[in-house]
Amino acid sequence: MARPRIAVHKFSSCDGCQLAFLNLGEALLELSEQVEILHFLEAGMNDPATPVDIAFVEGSLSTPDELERIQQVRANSRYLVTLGACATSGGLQALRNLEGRHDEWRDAIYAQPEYIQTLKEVRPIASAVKVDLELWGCPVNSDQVLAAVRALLFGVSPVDDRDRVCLECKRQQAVCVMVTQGRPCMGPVTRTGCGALCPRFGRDCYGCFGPSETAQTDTLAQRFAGLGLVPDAIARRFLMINSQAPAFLQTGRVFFHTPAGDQDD
Amino acid sequence: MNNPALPTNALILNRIQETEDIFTLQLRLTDPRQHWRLEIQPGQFNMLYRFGVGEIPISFKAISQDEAGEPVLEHTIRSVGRVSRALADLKPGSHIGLRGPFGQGWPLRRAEHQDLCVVTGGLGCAPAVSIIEHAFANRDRYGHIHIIQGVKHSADLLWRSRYEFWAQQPDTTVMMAADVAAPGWPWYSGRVTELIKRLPLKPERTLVCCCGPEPMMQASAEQLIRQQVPPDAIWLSMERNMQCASGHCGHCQFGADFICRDGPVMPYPRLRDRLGLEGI
Amino acid sequence: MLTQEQHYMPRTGMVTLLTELQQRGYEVIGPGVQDGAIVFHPLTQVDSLPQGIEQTQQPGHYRLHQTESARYFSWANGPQALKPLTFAPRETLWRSEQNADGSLRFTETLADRSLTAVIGIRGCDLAALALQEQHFAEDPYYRQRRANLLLIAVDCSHPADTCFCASTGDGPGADRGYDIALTELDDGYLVRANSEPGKAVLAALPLEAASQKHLEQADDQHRHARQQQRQLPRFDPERLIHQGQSAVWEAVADRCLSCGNCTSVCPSCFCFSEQEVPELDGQTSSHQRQWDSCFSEGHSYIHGHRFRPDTRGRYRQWLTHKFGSWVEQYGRSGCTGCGRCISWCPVGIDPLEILEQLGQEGTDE
Amino acid sequence: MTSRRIRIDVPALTRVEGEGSLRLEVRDGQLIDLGLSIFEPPRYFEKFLEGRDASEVVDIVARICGICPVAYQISALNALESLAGEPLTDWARSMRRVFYCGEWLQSHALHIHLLALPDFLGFDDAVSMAARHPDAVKRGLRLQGLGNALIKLFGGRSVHPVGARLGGFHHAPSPDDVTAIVEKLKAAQPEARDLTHFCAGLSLPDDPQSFICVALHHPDGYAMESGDIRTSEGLTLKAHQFEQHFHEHHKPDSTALWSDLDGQPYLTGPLARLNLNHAQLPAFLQQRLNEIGLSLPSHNMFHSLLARAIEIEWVLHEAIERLSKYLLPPSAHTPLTLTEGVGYGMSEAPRGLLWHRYALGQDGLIKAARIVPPTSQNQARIEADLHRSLTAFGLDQDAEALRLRAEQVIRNYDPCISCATHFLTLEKHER
Ligand SMILES: Cc1cc2nc3c(=O)[nH]c(=O)nc-3n(C[C@H](O)[C@H](O)[C@H](O)COP(=O)(O)OP(=O)(O)OC[C@H]3O[C@@H](n4cnc5c(N)ncnc54)[C@H](O)[C@@H]3O)c2cc1C
Ligand code: SF4
Ligand code: SF4
Ligand code: SF4
Repeated sequence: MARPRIAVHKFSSCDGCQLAFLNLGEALLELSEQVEILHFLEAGMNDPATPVDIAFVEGSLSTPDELERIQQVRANSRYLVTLGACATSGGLQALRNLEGRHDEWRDAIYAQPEYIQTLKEVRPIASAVKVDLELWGCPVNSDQVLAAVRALLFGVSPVDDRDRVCLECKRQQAVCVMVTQGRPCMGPVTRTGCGALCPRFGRDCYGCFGPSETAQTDTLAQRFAGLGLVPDAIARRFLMINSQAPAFLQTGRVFFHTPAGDQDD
Repeated sequence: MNNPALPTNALILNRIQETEDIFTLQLRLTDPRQHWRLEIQPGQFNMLYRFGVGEIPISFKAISQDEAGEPVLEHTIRSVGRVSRALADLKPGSHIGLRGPFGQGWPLRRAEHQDLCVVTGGLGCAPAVSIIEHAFANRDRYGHIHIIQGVKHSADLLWRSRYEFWAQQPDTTVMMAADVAAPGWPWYSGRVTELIKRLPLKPERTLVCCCGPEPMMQASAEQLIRQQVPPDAIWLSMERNMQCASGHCGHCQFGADFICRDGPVMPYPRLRDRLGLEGI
Repeated sequence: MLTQEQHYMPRTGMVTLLTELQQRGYEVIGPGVQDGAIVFHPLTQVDSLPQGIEQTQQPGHYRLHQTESARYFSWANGPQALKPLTFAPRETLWRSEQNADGSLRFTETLADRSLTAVIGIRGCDLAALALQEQHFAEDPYYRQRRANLLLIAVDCSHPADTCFCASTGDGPGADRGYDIALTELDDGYLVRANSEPGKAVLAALPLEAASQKHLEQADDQHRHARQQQRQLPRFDPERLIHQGQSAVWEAVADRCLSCGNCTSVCPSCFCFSEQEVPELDGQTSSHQRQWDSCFSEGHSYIHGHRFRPDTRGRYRQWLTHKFGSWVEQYGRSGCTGCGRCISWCPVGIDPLEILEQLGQEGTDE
Repeated sequence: MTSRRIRIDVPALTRVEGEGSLRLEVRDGQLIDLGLSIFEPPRYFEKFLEGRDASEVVDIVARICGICPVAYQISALNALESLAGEPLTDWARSMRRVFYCGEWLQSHALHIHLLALPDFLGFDDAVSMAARHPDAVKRGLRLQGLGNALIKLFGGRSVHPVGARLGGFHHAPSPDDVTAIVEKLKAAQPEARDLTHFCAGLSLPDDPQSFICVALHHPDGYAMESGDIRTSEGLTLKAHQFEQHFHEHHKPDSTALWSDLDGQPYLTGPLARLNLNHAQLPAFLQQRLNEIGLSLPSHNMFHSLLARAIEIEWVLHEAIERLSKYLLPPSAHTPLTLTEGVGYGMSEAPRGLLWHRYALGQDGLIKAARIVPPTSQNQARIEADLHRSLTAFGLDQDAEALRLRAEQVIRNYDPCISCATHFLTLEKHER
């Protein structure tokens, strides 16, 4: 059987999700026996226009050029997988969408703003092309990526685990930081996948895997208020790594730039 | 102790495409020590496992025999999601895992020498096929066979040829109802309960096997009771998410019952006051 | 309540108890302080017991305090009971392997659990273990883990404000299901054994006859521990499931996060889901199970439908099962009064309040 | 020599982190155009740091670069903690250094094996190289994995770790976990030694050139997570003096800024560090330098590869030293009170100096931020190097050979282009 052909493309990002491949250790060599990696700049493969079975896309769309390039990627791939928060929800850099002050920022920053070609808003990949599978996480981890590759090799879609971090937190037997320390933990509304890292390290989850199923964000926001967070601090909890994910955006906006007192709690 | 969680290997002897998305697998349990698993009854089910992908509950359909007289286990599957599609991709000669039999089947003993009334609804109902096949295979043990099938839209009727075939059999009534019927639909358009009203039932000697969406089963049962069928002669096949199939994982709870262990086939009186409760 | 013969052991006897257990080949698990909670972990020295630690528990709130007391067990409980030891949060059930001809070989992977002694469990935990025992009676994975456990209970002398075991009949003392039980007093312990292995360990301990003074102290302490603030309210277990239209569910759904912490910390909750974890080479695969919760979407999912899409339905499923249908399934409610679901709910929902409101309402019909 | 004109466009550089492109034009034996351009889109980090709580900075800046998130976290913490009255505990300081060792180890091992070695051994990429040199590649992947494990010990994961916080760490690793990793680090020491010899055995181009070196220096040991700036010209600077000597300009054909030291290009990174601080290496590494015949300071940029190998040996040694004496602290962090003001902080990222500045308001929120990463600092040096290296290599070589050599030269700097964008906000604050 011919090995499936894969490509890893980079858009606006920190390169961290690609490391889910490069940090595989010896499994990287095993992976390269199972699949044929045709395009992956950081690993040295350069053939962006070649047709592949699976294209992994890291990063969000933030320039007109990227908008064009993603069309080409889509056209050349049978199955398109977004890799991480940037590609899936816009990522941290999509915070700039909130202020709506892109032009102002750009003009303030660059001596020759005419050379700077950026979109007014940072967009997730799915806003431009059809995405077959979304891998959440900032960053995605190697287990997620391997599970996805393995499932695709079997010819099935990977399991989409939308459970919340709290479930995994208890499976890991971590002690709840909200209950014992009053920390504003995002675990109750955040998708599992990291193994409940933050609570295991004695700190609150900051939502880097995006919203879980039935994310009770408004309820949690009220709880944060009860823990003493002022509205803007509540907003910052939701408007962080996955600020553009609808469930987080909606609740975050309610509290965003609201002076304390304006918000009934 | 025998571990109910551990599957055994099954060879796919044959794969029959029944409709566009329904297929039947004919299986051989390759380990003879596992042949006790063939003591499976209509209404019971097995967990079928596709290597590396997962397991799903699938009703027993029939046991047939190959040329050598060896038992062949049949399951009919509709490919809808992850695991069922992965099973659909397999070809004869492939292997799957299988564990079971699980659950309570149709009350076959009790049904003997009675009329059978099989009421099904929705997109094809596998547990009902097994009892119908069983009844035709042991035709002399049963009286009249009524088969009623209801669908939302006439285009939803799967396996039409099968119903047409049954309709030709002696001492058999087959009736179809579609809530919405396209032109040319030869059968009734309306609700299943309306069809039940028209059935020439002999309530005192009829055993009802019902399978389909819960509201439809509930309405049918109530209609049958109105037609004097004793409540305990009405049996329903229930469906819930199942992971372990052995009454442990909690997913198939229905009030105080585990559908996988106490069902899937259960008498109506046991279910009556819980059917229709939202979220149960 | 205390039926077995009572002996007295000075506080220093704990060292002997620990050594004796270790010498008999037990891995000892005991309470300790970790990340601000009482957590069970391997216990290699008596020093790491939570000496003088007391706690405050309230809905959604759990804090430890250091006191001068020399006691090791002056707290009620932590987030875990025995559950993680007998019903692992995640474990592999079997592995499958593809043979050269494509056929599959299945291997069961029972945990290879060595002898384990657990010190410091409570009456409510033992009662919950008995419930799990009923549920998992036929489950080889549970059986394997349970078989090698030696249970050393300690009567609860400092119930938390969230406890109500007295009203469920499962505490604060340890009445049954243990191998050894201790009553902690100011200067030592009353000790009793309830099984052959328990008696064998006792024989090696520095025991004295219990004095009248010790017995009276224990009685006083026990009476005091029974004065718990919370009590299981009156409600009709059979009716619960028929109270679906109650406004109570709507109200609790507004506060509940659907996070499932209540079910995870509940010592009797047993739901799990299964998952397949294939190796990258595609030749072998593990089939695992892990704790699940009726608060998750997947719990009620079947293809194309979710029976409980929202928090309202999920909360109702939990409460009506735990306090209602459980009675029919296992002859008693699934609640042993430990109060964990109250403390460890991040938003501090108290199921007893919900039950009380329901108890005052009629059914839908 | 016949006159010819070649034009090489390498629209996408491979085996660098992030994306950039190189353009060079040779006419009649003269290099008439050379441009390294960076098309990494700006992500405006410094802007959306504004208004964030000081405690959030560490999780935000990690996302600037997936390759060296620890460096970003440490530089930011240094800057913000400079505004606190309370000192960090010795434990926290020491463990920050070990945490950072993990990042150097993973980044250097990744660079050597996955990015640089294919050039020297004649492969397109490490995967195809692995078929011929499986042991070397596996050794590299193991060392990289060990670096990741060290980061995970303190941060839970190696990319965007979650363990660092103002005042120390959120969590102290258990002594058992520490002991386990010390064993692994020790086991890796012979492998690291072999790696150094392996790299020294490669036929590296011998192509000396003059350049200014810039690195942190600390009197107590090889500088990593703290120290003052030193230059090979003899300058010593504190973090707050950085802007007096280092300046950046915007090049129109790129989204990056070029940085210079008083008008001069300069080098930052492993070779600069080794050149300036080699005297502080432990004796066994001094001996190693002798064994491989590396005399310092070196002006052969290709010795960057050796510098990385030496630093790998050094971080293993350093981490083992510190972790062998590990004791569980009463608390993993000190509660800090930050005062309003401007905090400066820097550290040595695997690829060089990383400088941060934050203005903190009374309300504990960030008012302004400026970040100058190593890649932007090396940008001018890379172009200068390309100019001379390609000329020395021979502009009459065929296009493919020129392209390969150019890429090889660039990779010496291990440019991490994704971070190269963030110093863009600078000019705003300057004007
Ligand atoms: C007792 C019983 C007998 C059944 N008999 C048959 C049969 O004979 N033929 C047939 O085609 N179908 C039958 N089904 C339905 C069949 O089990 C589902 O169609 C199948 O589980 C869908 O799995 P999937 O992975 O393809 O779908 P997905 O939608 O991808 O489902 C994902 C997972 O959810 C669970 N799940 C989803 N739907 C169901 C469901 N309906 N019941 C239980 N778990 C579910 C499974 O774990 C499944 O793997 C039966 C169901 C039950 C409960
Ligand atoms: S620490 Fe966070 S993730 Fe864990 S249980 Fe508490 S709220 Fe949930
Ligand atoms: S706990 Fe939350 S913030 Fe932390 S790694 Fe997991 S998803 Fe990300
Ligand atoms: S009751 Fe509390 S603990 Fe339980 S699911 Fe709701 S919010 Fe979570």
